[in-house]
Amino acid sequence: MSGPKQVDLKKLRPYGDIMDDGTVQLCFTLPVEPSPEAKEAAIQFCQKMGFAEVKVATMEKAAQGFSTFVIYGNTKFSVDFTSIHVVKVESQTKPREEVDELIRTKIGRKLVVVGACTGFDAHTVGIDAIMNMKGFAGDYGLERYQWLDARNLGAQVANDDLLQWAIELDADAVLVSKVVTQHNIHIKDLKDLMERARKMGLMEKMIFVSGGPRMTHPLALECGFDAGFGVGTKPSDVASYIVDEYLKRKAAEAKKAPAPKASAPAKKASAKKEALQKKPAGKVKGKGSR
Amino acid sequence: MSGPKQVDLKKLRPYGDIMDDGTVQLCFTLPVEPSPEAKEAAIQFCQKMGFAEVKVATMEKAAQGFSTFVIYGNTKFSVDFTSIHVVKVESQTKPREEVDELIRTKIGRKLVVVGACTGFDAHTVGIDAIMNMKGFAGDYGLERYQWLDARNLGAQVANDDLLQWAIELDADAVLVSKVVTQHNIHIKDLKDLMERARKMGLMEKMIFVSGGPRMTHPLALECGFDAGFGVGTKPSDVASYIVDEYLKRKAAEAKKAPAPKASAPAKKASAKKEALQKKPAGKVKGKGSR
Amino acid sequence: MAHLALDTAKVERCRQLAREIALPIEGLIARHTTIAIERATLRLLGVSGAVTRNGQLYPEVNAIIDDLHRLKLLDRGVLPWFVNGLIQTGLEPAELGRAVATGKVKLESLKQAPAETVAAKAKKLCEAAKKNLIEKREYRDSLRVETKDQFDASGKNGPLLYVIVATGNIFDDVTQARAAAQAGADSIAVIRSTAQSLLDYVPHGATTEGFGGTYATQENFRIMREALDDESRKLGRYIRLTNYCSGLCMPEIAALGALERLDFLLNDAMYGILFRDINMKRTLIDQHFSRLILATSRIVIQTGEDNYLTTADAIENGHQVLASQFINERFAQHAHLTEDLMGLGHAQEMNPEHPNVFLLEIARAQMTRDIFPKSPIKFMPPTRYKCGDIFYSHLMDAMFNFVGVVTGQTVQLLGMATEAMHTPLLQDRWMAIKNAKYIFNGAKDLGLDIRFRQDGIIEGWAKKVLDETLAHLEMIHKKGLIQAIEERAFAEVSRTETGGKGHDGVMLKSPDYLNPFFELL
Amino acid sequence: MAHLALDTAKVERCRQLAREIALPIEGLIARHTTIAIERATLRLLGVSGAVTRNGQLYPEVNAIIDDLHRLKLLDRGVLPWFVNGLIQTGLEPAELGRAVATGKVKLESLKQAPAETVAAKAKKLCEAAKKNLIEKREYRDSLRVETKDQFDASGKNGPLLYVIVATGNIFDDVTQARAAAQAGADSIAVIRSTAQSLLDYVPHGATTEGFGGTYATQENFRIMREALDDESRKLGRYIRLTNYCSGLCMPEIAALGALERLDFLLNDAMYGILFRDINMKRTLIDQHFSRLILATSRIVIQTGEDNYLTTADAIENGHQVLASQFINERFAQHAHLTEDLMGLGHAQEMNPEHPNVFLLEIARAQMTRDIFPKSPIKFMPPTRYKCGDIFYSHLMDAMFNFVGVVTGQTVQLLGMATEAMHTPLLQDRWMAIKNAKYIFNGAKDLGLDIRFRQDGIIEGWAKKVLDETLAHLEMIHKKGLIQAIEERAFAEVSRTETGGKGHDGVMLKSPDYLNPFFELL
Ligand code: B12
Ligand code: B12
Ligand SMILES: Cc1ncc(COP(=O)(O)O)c(C=O)c1O
Ligand SMILES: Cc1ncc(COP(=O)(O)O)c(C=O)c1O
Repeated sequence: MSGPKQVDLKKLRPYGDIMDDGTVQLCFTLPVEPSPEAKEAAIQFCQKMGFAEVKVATMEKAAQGFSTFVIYGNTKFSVDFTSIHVVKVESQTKPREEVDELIRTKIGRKLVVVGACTGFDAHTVGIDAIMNMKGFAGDYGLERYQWLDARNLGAQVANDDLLQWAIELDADAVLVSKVVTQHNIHIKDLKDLMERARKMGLMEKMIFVSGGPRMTHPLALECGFDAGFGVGTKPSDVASYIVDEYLKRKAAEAKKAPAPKASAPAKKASAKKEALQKKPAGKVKGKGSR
Repeated sequence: MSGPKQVDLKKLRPYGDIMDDGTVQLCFTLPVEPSPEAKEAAIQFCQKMGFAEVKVATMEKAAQGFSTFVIYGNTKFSVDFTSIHVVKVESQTKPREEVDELIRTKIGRKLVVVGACTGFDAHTVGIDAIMNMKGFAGDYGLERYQWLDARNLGAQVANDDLLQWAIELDADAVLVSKVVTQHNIHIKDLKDLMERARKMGLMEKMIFVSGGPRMTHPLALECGFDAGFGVGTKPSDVASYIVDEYLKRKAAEAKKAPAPKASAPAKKASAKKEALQKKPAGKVKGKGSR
Repeated sequence: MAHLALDTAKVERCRQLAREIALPIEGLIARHTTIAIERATLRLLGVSGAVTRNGQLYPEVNAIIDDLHRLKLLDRGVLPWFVNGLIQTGLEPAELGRAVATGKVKLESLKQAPAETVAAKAKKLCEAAKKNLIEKREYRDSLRVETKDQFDASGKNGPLLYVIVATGNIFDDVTQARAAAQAGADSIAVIRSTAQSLLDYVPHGATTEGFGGTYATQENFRIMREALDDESRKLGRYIRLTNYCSGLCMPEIAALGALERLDFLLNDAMYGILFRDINMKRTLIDQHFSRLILATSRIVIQTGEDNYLTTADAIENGHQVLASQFINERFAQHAHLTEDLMGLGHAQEMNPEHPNVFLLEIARAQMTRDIFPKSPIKFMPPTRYKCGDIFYSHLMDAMFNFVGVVTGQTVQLLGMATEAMHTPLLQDRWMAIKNAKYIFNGAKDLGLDIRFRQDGIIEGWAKKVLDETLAHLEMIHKKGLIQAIEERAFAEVSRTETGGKGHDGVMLKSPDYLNPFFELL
Repeated sequence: MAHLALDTAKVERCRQLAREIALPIEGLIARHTTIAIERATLRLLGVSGAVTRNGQLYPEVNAIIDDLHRLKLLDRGVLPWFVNGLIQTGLEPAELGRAVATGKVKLESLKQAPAETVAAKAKKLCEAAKKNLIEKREYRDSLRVETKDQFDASGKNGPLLYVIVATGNIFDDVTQARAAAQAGADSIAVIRSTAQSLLDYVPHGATTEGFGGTYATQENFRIMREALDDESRKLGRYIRLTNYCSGLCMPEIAALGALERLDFLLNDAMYGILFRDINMKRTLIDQHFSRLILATSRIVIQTGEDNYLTTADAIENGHQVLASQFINERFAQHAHLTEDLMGLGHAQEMNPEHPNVFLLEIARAQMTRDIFPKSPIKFMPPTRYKCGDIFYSHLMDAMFNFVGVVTGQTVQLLGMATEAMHTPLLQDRWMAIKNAKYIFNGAKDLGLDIRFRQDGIIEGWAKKVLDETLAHLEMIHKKGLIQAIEERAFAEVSRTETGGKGHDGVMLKSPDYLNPFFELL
């Protein structure tokens, strides 16, 4: 009679119209004709998944030998929300100006970022959204950053070519986009890339970042990357991460050997220049890039 | 490389786009703000239900403190379709003429059927669909049957009143419709009705049939009814069942005591007549009935 | 807005017929009162408590009226007795109410003050009560101004998003209502518990049990309105509150709605008769007094013609809806309700598989808009053909939203994808609101950008329905409303003058009947 | 159908410009051949086998052409060598193809028959090949008659329901295709495996592996068509088959599609250039020969302008789509394709949250219909703004279906609620078909029943886009197509004349180039 039941975070359950009712909607197809038995099979199947009060909203004949079900059930499971810990990209997103300022003052030279959509994957819109001037959702792309030298190689770039370019341009960060995920092709390709990178000993030299609609930071780590970004990522998220990670690494290095730091910038600069000469026009003119 | 994988009925699993991929779509709401932790909670929750490869299609802010998820997962469960047995109403649906003919020849008097939507439930359309002339989906209602005397008491009829009418009209079958099912009110009401019927010793005398969108034959049995009908039921299904069940019972009786049978019809007929006089107009004029 | 070329003479004739059909009923209304009217009168004076009778909370107003009714003393109305009681005991209305309900005071056995004295005091009390109603109304209106309310009765600013909550528990309802408001809902209707309309009293206090809905009580109204006031301010958007008036307590719920600042009340001159088998006279007499109150508080009524199409076929019976709307309109005028308070109801309930069904629905919705241009029309969603396939059901709602915005309906009661399953879940409502926002925005000015082909399918259907409506009203006019209803004029339902619930609560007023509200409201 | 008041003079001017823009390209086409054209030529003669090269199946036609190309002998075309080979060895084309591919015969080192003899035999062979194509076509047409095919290129009978299958496994594709047909689909498109268009050969045999789609192979075509023939007869409804032509093997896929009785082929004069970075000349030259084949087999081409809107904003770039359609139309005419074979493509890809977005989409779809009245227009669904909320996504498809039926589009590629997630599941497709059937039936004749307000939002938008298109074509005309593409005339993509894949497969024809198909088709 007092207020409504409050959420118990130690036993978090789905909410239908009353706290803890555990209501879940499901839709799936069974490869059998619609029949009372098919309906019963669907119910038993839901019971195995731990649903009580399985309500079959409908059983439809999707085609010969196929029944599609819409079902509502009340789950008996709950999760302890208080004990959930998610690994996140360790970086605070900052405005473009701030990132540029950080690089100017703390690094003193442009950071080189090479990006591509790899393998057979022809989806450039994602990587373009991050790298091209235009950017995404009103957030300017990396090419717009004064202190970033961003190179978008476009799509369908072989892993080897990407790494070759990363070396020639003496990249500080490598961005990889994967959009097609059928049969987990994205995971295969990403792991393959990092395998090669490891063999070439680029892991320490460069920051490897992957992204795509199905990408998550944990998945990226699992594939050997340093970070991963998913749906709705903004260029500034990526730029901020790159500079933070770069500085973190430098700091760590510094502890070990503070000597060689000084010369670095010079070397970089020149190395990059040459590379740009070598870089064939066709490449930079890749779909959607500047 | 040969044909596509065939269904394994001993291990029936949901079909997405390849046999046995076990794909299921889910939608539910968690009473927490959208956040990486909320998403993780949703994933863990799906894992508890036995899903592998949980893909969160979206996490939406439905309101302050509520996140709604659309998720695709691949279940690890399967059911043995070959071992499924469903209790079904034991009756073959026959055309109206046939049912009338059966009653005329085998019973020789009209069967009396009393129906209502009980309790606070005001939904008459369902019971009307079964009983009124007009019928449902092109199938004429029980009132149209020459050899049925169908009485539709309308909706919001108290269990006691219904039974009183059944007795006064000396009913052979009692039809009960329940449409509102919130908090399982339908089950409570149905069990209560059968409890009273049992006390009054009507169980053997009459055939009790329940129906409604959430009704199933097994559920009806559980509530003490003889049969239950759900979505899409046609009047002829019900009429056929009633006559079959009536004949089955008579046959069983016959075995025991073939004596009193003869007089029965006569008694019935008269009893009914009186009742009709008693029956107040208002009642029969119940919503939607003729 | 694309308008239909309708024969205005025919429309005028329909209105004329409705006036004449209502006339005898208006006489009947003038001659009678009901126990519900008398209870409402006491509530307006401030009698709001409840006493416990066999374990249950029972309203004081019922206790008081029951006794007087049993003693056949109500044909003069409750006021002669109650006001005399105030004079004799010197108590305040609330105090006297409690005293009588608890049996401490017997109104009938008190000594009688002169009729004039009683009448004078009664008038003073009723005037004060009216003043109170007007203050509530003004407070509500000031909140609307504070939140820059965009509502326009004629639908200029696009359909209002209206959703229902129906958990059965007022506190869960509040959770759902706030969530809906945050998602974009403009109005929240708290569905009543199954068959409350058949109770001859209004339950008391906050309730947490109910089937298919939540009990309509003064406290539940207050709790919900308080929550919506809060959300309105937070969101900077005025959120309306709706409840259900029709039923055996029509006048009382109107009074409580007025006291608790409701914005809409489902209030139909015939719904109780047709759908709850409530006695005809009782309903017709009650609806009038209830509407007098609503007119004073400027609460929008919403009529229930949409219900006709849940039982009768929507393609064949469009004319019944329109005919009924003309009659409801007439009864509303009779109770001083202005057009902008007449939320006439209709619905999109045609078989979704009927060829060109959207054209027919557009025709029906557009003609409703054109015939009642100033009415805050209430457009109800598909329900009858809703099925367990929630994805398909969701599309039916999208096309309903489309018809609503293209034809400029005022209030769009959003359909739910799970209509065939359960009362809405939080996520169902969220989804429905997203649906409406998408369609309303995308088709914003489409109605203005198109014209209907002359004598096309749409215009042809509108003409047909108008002709059938005229014929239907002529028939009702010939037979008289009561006879017509007995012969199934609406929703294939038959009712009789003396049949149905609550008939014994109807009384002929005696010459010395006293109730100043009839003049004041 | 409600038609738009468009300035026909401007439309005529656009066509004029397209003709002039295409002229220099047509010269270039006349002067060149490509390895793909020569391979297609051999395929038409019956060379269809494959040999194993480092563990992989490699088409005989590639083996043959590769060698001649390496030896720089292809400027005369493959026929002088191959036909001479037939004369010298007395083998049948298929036998010789195998012999050469397996190295048993070296075409370049055989003794030479007189040119006339070779030319005469070549002509005979090509005529036989053409006859074969025509027989296939007639068989297909007879099946359409047998199943009372209702298809009307101009869209009279309402949009055709077109769905994709894309499991990667041809046998699973068949399961999905049959299911879709049973649910109501009229045409099945087997999406090609990711980037097959970049392979300079056509994979061989039935395939069960592919990403985002299934390889386009002659055997896969046959398997699917066989299944659809069966379903067509069972359902008494002709089910069409679609595949993808554009890419490095454009002429060959056209040949295979013709041999296996496909009904639609995605075939665009510029898609390969813009979306697959295939060399310009290569694409432009290939598309012409491929279309000559399709014209003979009367297979409907479907162009890819819809893709522009998946990368460039649909609200801003409508004119690019229309301009490109005029150019595709011109190249199609040049290859003898009749209007009823020109399935020009466009899409509903505007931001769903843009105010009045449906009005703008109606304007775009209607003007496409009005400007290309006889074209079996291919209308593509929302994809770019599709999101993980499948319920919302399902509504976007409903409104897409609505625009399609109201504006009389011919081919409606059904959107999928799960577009943002995965290639369609069986249930996704079933749901999408139910969606389309509901909307198409309910709004069947709405297009005929409404008129657009003069100078309203819809007409205004159509005028605006037409003006921008005219300006865009003027610009392209001034710069020339090649330069214009380099400067991002379409889809914000820049390509160069010599850049891109497959440039080395282009050859100047020598004076003694021989290929009778250029005259025969
Ligand atoms: C546009 C599009 C195309 C265009 C691509 C044009 C182009 N140049 O990119 C065209 C038409 C060419 C195309 C073709 C195909 N496509 Co496509 N396409 C899409 C579509 C509609 C939109 C993708 C998109 O542009 N999203 C917008 C961008 C901005 O979002 P995003 O990619 O997620 O990127 C954001 C984040 O992920 C992140 N991010 C992305 N990359 C990176 C990289 C880094 C380093 C970081 C930090 C962040 C980051 O930041 C971005 C901004 O927030 C999707 C469906 C959908 N609505 O998602 C299908 C889709 C991706 N396509 C698909 C497929 C299968 C294909 C095809 C194989 C055939 C087909 N079914 O269409 C072909 C062949 C393509 C090939 N060879 O790979 C499937 C993939 C299925 C799967 N999960 O495997 C999808 C999901 C459609 C479907 N349901 O079938 N496609
Ligand atoms: C029409 C309708 C109404 C009408 C009823 C008019 C009338 N005289 O019947 C009105 C508008 C009055 C109404 C009111 C209410 N309704 Co109502 N209503 C519906 C609606 C839209 C359709 C029901 C219907 O007519 N179906 C058509 C018939 C033919 O189908 P059927 O009942 O399933 O019957 C078939 C079978 O079940 C079977 N059958 C049924 N009975 C029997 C009996 C026997 C013996 C046999 C053999 C077979 C059988 O045969 C029939 C033919 O095949 C449903 C939603 C929906 N689409 O289902 C909501 C619905 C049933 N209503 C509902 C509710 C809650 C109410 C209200 C309480 C408030 C509200 N939310 O609207 C009020 C109060 C009613 C009350 N006191 O009980 C809920 C019930 C939720 C739940 N599961 O508990 C529903 C599901 C809507 C919702 N989602 O909120 N309602
Ligand atoms: C006018 C009107 N009043 C009241 C109601 C609700 O009545 P009850 O509480 O009896 O369900 C409705 C429901 O549709 C209605 O339309
Ligand atoms: C005209 C055209 N051709 C071909 C394709 C498919 O090309 P690919 O196989 O390269 O994805 C498309 C896809 O949209 C197209 O529009």
